[in-house]
Amino acid sequence: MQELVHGLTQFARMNAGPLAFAVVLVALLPLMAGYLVLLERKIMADMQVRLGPMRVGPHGLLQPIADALKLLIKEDIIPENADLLVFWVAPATSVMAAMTALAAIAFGPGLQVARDLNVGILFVVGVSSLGIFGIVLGGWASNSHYSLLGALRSSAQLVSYETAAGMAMVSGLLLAGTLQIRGIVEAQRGHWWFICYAPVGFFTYLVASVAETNRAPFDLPEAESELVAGYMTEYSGFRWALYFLSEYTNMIVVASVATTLFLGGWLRPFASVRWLGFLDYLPPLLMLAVTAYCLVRVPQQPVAVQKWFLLAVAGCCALGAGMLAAPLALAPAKPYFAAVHGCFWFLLKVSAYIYVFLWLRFTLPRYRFDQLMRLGWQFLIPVSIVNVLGLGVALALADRWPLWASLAVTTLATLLIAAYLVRAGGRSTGEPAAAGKA
Amino acid sequence: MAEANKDDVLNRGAADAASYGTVLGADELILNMGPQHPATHGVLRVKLKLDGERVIGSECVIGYLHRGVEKIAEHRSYQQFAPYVDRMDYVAAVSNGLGYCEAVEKLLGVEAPPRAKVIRTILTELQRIASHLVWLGTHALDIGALTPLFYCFREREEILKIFEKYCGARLTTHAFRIGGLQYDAYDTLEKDVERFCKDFDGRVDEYEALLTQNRIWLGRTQGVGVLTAEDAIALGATGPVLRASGVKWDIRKVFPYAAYANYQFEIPTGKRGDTYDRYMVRMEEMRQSRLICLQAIESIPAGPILGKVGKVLKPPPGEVYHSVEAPKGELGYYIVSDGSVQPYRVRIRPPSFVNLETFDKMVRGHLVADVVAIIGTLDIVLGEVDR
Amino acid sequence: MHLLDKALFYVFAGVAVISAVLVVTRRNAVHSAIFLITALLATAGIFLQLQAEFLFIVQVILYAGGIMVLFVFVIMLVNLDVALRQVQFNRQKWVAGIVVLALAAQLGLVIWTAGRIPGAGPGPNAAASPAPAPQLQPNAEMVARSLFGPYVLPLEIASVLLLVAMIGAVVMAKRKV
Amino acid sequence: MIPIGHYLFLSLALFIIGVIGVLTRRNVIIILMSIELILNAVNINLVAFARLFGDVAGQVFAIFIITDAAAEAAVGLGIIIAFFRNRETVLSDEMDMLKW
Repeated sequence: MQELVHGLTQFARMNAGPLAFAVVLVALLPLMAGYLVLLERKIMADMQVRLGPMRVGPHGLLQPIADALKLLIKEDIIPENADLLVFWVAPATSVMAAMTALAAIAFGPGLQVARDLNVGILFVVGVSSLGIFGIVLGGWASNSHYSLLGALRSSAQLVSYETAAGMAMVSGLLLAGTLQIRGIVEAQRGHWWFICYAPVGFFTYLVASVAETNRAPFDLPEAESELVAGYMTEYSGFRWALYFLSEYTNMIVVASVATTLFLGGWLRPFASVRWLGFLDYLPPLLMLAVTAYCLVRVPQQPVAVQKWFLLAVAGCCALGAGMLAAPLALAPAKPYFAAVHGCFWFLLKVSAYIYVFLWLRFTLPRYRFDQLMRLGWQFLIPVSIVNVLGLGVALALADRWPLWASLAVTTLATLLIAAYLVRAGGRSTGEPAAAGKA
Repeated sequence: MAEANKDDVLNRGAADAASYGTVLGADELILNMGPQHPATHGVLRVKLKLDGERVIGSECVIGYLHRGVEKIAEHRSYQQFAPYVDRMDYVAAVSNGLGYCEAVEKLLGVEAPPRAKVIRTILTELQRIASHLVWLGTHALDIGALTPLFYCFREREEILKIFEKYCGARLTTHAFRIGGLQYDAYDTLEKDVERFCKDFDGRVDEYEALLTQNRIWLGRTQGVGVLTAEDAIALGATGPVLRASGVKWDIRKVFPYAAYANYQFEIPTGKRGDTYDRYMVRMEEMRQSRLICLQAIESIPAGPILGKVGKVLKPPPGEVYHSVEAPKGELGYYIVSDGSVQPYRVRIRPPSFVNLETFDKMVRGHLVADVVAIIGTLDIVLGEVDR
Repeated sequence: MHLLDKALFYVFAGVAVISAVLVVTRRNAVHSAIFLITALLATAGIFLQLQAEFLFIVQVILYAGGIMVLFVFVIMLVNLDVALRQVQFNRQKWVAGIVVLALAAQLGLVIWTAGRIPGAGPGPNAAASPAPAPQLQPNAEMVARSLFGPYVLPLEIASVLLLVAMIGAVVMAKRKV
Repeated sequence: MIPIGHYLFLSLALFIIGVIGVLTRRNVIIILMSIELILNAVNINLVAFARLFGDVAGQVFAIFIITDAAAEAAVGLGIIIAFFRNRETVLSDEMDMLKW
């Protein structure tokens, strides 16, 4: 027993950094998800000519906290004849899968909870694919038609688009030549980002990841106007909040995977170009600008509490600016440069990716289930497979031709095939009644 | 490639299973939509007979909002009943009021003065735009497009502001009186309407930019809920639902009322009678309504606003049917008078109710998701269906 | 670290065995499926502990994330409330149990004694663990090299098998054959 | 490293539980799941020996077994669906017709 305790302490001492990071991540994640929701609402409001939440805190900055409190103290309703065990386990499964996947993501060099496994990026995908059980089982356990239909739709959708996402990821992995997250990112240091080499792969991953996170226009499982709330219909209070949390965590996860694979991970733009080094000064300056903006807004706040809160926000930003500036200015902080700035760039890219998600949601109508399946199976999967084949050919040809030429040729070929598929799909959607009979 | 194949096997099976639905065709599933459902636009209850996700039969259960409007009429004087009709189609109260007032005027044998007629026309056409805006916003929302709703309500707000300035109420306006108008047009009415019309053309283009050419929107609406012209006529559909099937029938043209005879406007029609055509028809109708408004404000005749009607209305015994082209279709009032101050019987032909008859025809063979689109495209208001 | 390794193994093994027992004893097929998932994930943990990282992820993605989703799907499709109330075990259960226990005893004895027979392979009673095993790192590369090297023919046959299974499943599940 | 026997016994336990499931349960789906358990037990053996001998071949064979399990599950569940559609049962001892 003593030996075991000793072993555990040994383990803790050896992995203090990752463990601390894990604790921080788990503690911050609900907050991050909450503020992601606020951000979503704000962006949505901006696109829809309104203001969004403005009441709680300045510009509604405290809204997520109020929402979380509301959810926590809400009555927990369990439907009659629900399968209790499964009903309880399901949302937890969703969250656990999402969080475990997040643990394997590197937010910066070394900023990773899990050991950088030999199969790093696959681990993320594999574990996050387990989240599907939370959805299916939750829908089944609720003992409701809407929930079950939502759950079945959801699982079919996830499984279908996972294939496309997987194939899209393969295109990035082919270029990197490794599964290790660090290796993938570093492979993009000397080159352009992989998005330039495999634009089709990036695009297919973008579409598939939207579908995998059940976001609009693929949000059929929770299509409000049809299935009320899909698999979450019967959930309320904290358990519902868990589903919500897992959905937003999944968004962060897929955005992180895309960033790692296609957008250069934690590298700043043009990491190997020497004369663009001044870009390193951008992050602290940006943070300083936010600080200044907050300070300017302080006198305009009507209530003292809001003033203090805005000051606190300004302080946080200033602290961030300082942290970002320190490795540039102070010698003893130099070793942390990569981690701090890497984290900044990584989060920036993740935010940009998530912004595209939100943008799509507010612009596009929703697919119908059969259309969604057709898109997945008849367009996305063939295109992504052709893309992988093309990329393989391009890399094989790269010995003889310049890489850009072979890539251009194969990408063009892939796009041609994609265009053909779009036209063929258009013909088959032209007769929806016939398609419906399948 | 082995990996990919492996995935294919798994996924193929799952996808197939999903498309076969939940019950494997072993028996039919009855799904109850509503009366508390986000997409049934109020308290419509639809019992769907499903085979998997495919609808093989439907039954609309109505009456959850029944208030006995027609019966109430028998115990109110003619003027007293006027506000009640506002509460039928509550997103197009002005049109309801117009129909009722004109019906009673016909019964009395009086006519509203020209100025009243023109102002009535302006307000009714604004109301048509407002009603179509509500329809567009909610219809798009049902199909999953969030943003048009807010754009639509932005413009609707302008119209409601004009109503508010005119009569003080925004929704249930009770804007007209039997025999003409109670209030004259306020000073800047023309200017307000003109400003609205000037902006509005670009705004409709904005909605169309979001939806008309959108692949997903096309996929969700084209070929969904097809209603042939014969079916539409046989089932008594009117309004945009009928016109989208290719029948050029508009009360404003066929039996002109108010001041419509004076204005130039087109009646948009569709070809296939699907949800997309109904969408296009309504979009074009908004543009046409705007044109009518612009023509009308150019020359509002001067003169009195109330015709020769007494304080107490006692129409001679008899009966009258008068219908107007409400935003949803033909809104008819059949009023029987026994010579007393109260109508003997008022029968209302609500366009929503009649159009709802076509629902079952449209919905058969479609998926559950299309049910939502079809309810939306019918543009029903349950206050009017149930009365 | 050695001890932690051991603890991990026993935890995973315990979870796997308990879940496996629950798989075959639960009345409700959905519960069985959940426990099978748990058992599979515990096995995946053991793979990780055995330095088979690639296999670990294959187990998670394909077994737990793929095959089991299919299972859960089918269970939900054919889930009959009637099935819950029926007798869950067949008539031969006692005979079967005895036969299986005999089999277990036999196999267990073989494993137990294997170490004692000289040259018959490793066992729990083997005097010492064999020489420290060579590293299996980097695992994904090694697996890939042997999959596409010496085992490329079996790999292709496996793909054909999958193709056949795919066609078979589609034909089977079709509404009208 | 943990002695190989421990892995063997774990594998044996899972194998035996799987066999019991196959032989005694009536629900075909659970029988299929028990078969998955058996395959899984075999995988543990293969991987444990791969580690012991430092040879990756064991893992390669485990991958083939998982492939096989995928194929088996797809076809097996397809059969169950087809059967259920015709007979509305998933009990093995009611599957007593050679054709329908």
